[in-house]
Amino acid sequence: MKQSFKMIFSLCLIALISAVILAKVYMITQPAIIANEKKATENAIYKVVNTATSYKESKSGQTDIFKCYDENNKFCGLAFVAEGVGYQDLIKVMVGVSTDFNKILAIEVIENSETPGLGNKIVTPWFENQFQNLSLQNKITVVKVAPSKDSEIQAITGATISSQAVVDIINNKIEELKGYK
Amino acid sequence: MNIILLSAIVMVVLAGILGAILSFAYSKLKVEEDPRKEQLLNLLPGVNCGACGSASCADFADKLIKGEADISKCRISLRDENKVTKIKDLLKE
Amino acid sequence: MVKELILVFIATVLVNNFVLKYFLGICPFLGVSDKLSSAISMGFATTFVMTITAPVAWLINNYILVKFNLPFLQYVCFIIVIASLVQFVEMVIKKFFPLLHQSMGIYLPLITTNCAILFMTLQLVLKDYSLIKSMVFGFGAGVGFTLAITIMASIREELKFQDVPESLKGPGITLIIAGILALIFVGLGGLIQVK
Amino acid sequence: MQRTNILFSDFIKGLWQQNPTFRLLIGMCPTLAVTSQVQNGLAMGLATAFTLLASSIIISIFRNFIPREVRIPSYIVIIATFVTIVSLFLKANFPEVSKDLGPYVPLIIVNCLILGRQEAFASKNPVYRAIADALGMGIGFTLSLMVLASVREVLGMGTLLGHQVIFGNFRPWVIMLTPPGAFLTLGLLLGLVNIIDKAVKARKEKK
Repeated sequence: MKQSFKMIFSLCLIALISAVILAKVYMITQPAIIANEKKATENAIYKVVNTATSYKESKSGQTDIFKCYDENNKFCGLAFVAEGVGYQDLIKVMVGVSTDFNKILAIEVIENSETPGLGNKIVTPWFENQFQNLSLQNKITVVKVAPSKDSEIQAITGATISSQAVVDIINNKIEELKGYK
Repeated sequence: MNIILLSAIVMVVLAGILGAILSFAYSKLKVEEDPRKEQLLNLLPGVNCGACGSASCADFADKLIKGEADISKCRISLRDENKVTKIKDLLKE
Repeated sequence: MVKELILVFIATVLVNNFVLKYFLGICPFLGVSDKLSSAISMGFATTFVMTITAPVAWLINNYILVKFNLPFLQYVCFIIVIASLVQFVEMVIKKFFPLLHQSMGIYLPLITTNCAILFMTLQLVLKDYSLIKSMVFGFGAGVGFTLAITIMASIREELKFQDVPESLKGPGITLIIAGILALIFVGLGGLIQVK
Repeated sequence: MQRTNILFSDFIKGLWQQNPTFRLLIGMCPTLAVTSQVQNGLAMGLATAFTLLASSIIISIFRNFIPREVRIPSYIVIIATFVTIVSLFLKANFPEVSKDLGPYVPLIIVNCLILGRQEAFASKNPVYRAIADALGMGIGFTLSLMVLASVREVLGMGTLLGHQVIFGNFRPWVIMLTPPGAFLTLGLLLGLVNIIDKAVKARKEKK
């Protein structure tokens, strides 16, 4: 009987000590972790709505929408995160749109694990700048050649699935937020 | 409730239940085995990493006793020369 | 719903293969894959174990960690339960099913130090799958592991009769073959796009 | 004097004769997974070394108090605690590195290298020997990760620790950043290590 008591006691003692230490470390590091995440989203917001200096968070359905205000506190644009599955795994895109929701200001791919050297070229400025001032009257489409209409973008050679994925993700999110005003 | 207290309670309860299950198992489910295997198991690292080709150290010990495997295949215990010699003498008996 | 499960299963076995894409279970992959028979039985045992560990991990996460909001205990909780359960289940099988223990039970202790199983439990929490989807994900991960290890074992059995350069014998040539296999599996990428 | 050269031999063993990656071939999962960049390889190496050192100290101090039957679950809980601390520390202070290493940080818990060391060495030797051994293995592991990572980063991206190393029209070998590249590079490196080892042995016999 003594042997089994010793087993239970030692396991519980180790578990107790580890739980207390972990809780302490968690409380110490938690503020820094939250600050990091906030700063990351903030950088992305100010990049896609470049005139913005401050923002207010609001919700539409499931998604957070950041209302951006420029230096003389005028409402200058909206930013939100659109996410979906790309060629390999999840892709997250921060999208900045004009106040009346009919023009994209800019986009930034904030998270992706596409194939290195091919798919992850969606992060290059050349691809992301194509979305600037793209009209949202009709759906954005991907073309292999130089874009003709003002709602077309050119796919990255050799990574059409990833390029198409980014466009689909943005289209679906715009569709979803149509009602938001 | 304060987070430290909560996490302490959760972990102790979990460890308690698991400890009880293990101690019950050790007392009730004892299976008699070749005594040499017991000594071998104390000498082998018991890490069950599978790098020796057999799935666990117990399985590797059985193979050692039957002579199907050689101690050099266990890469972790290679580090310890006197342990390897001890295992070899044990197997020679 | 069933369509989604099949997609997750095929994606985990072929597209996101645990060994050839996520580098998991490499120690057993190098160690055990020189004999086809032991590779197959290890594959089945791992699949069996992964299929039962997945729901256990899902239950721990939803009914302990999420309910009491203790995310930092995730690693410790998962690993203490997996390690203790493994020891207990192995003893039960050794006592009551000696025959089953001979073929499959010996692989049970492998779970505690197997990267693939811990990775699988953490992934199903990260992707926040439902209970059924977690089991299919665990089962698919095990089948993917078995697939990779059996292909490698059959190649290595052929290898005994080829003349491999002296310095590459053993693990060296196995890794190179695994590299070529991984190249083939990269070709399967993009087959299915599933979260 | 006699004690210091035992310590020294414990330490040196980990660096070459019993280098975990190239000689003992344990702890391969993180070795292949995070070595596409030297920075990540270094971070993973140091995280593993810290966990190995910290848990070796604790386990060798309490080696007589932990009953034999529950030693594996107890060791694993101690290791998991240190890994969680490392993971929280990385998330707080180095967010990008923590995102790059991603799911492979918790895998340090089940790294055969650490549990193998605890069971084979730390749980049977006094603290100072456990420290020397843990330092040797930890640094040996970090060095081998960095060797593999530098080969893959230089060929895969033409940079080393982020700075451009190869100039001129060098087309990077993208395969080096993908899983096949990791397997092939490590396989060939193992061959190279064996060749060097044979050469060293041959020269020693000649003496």
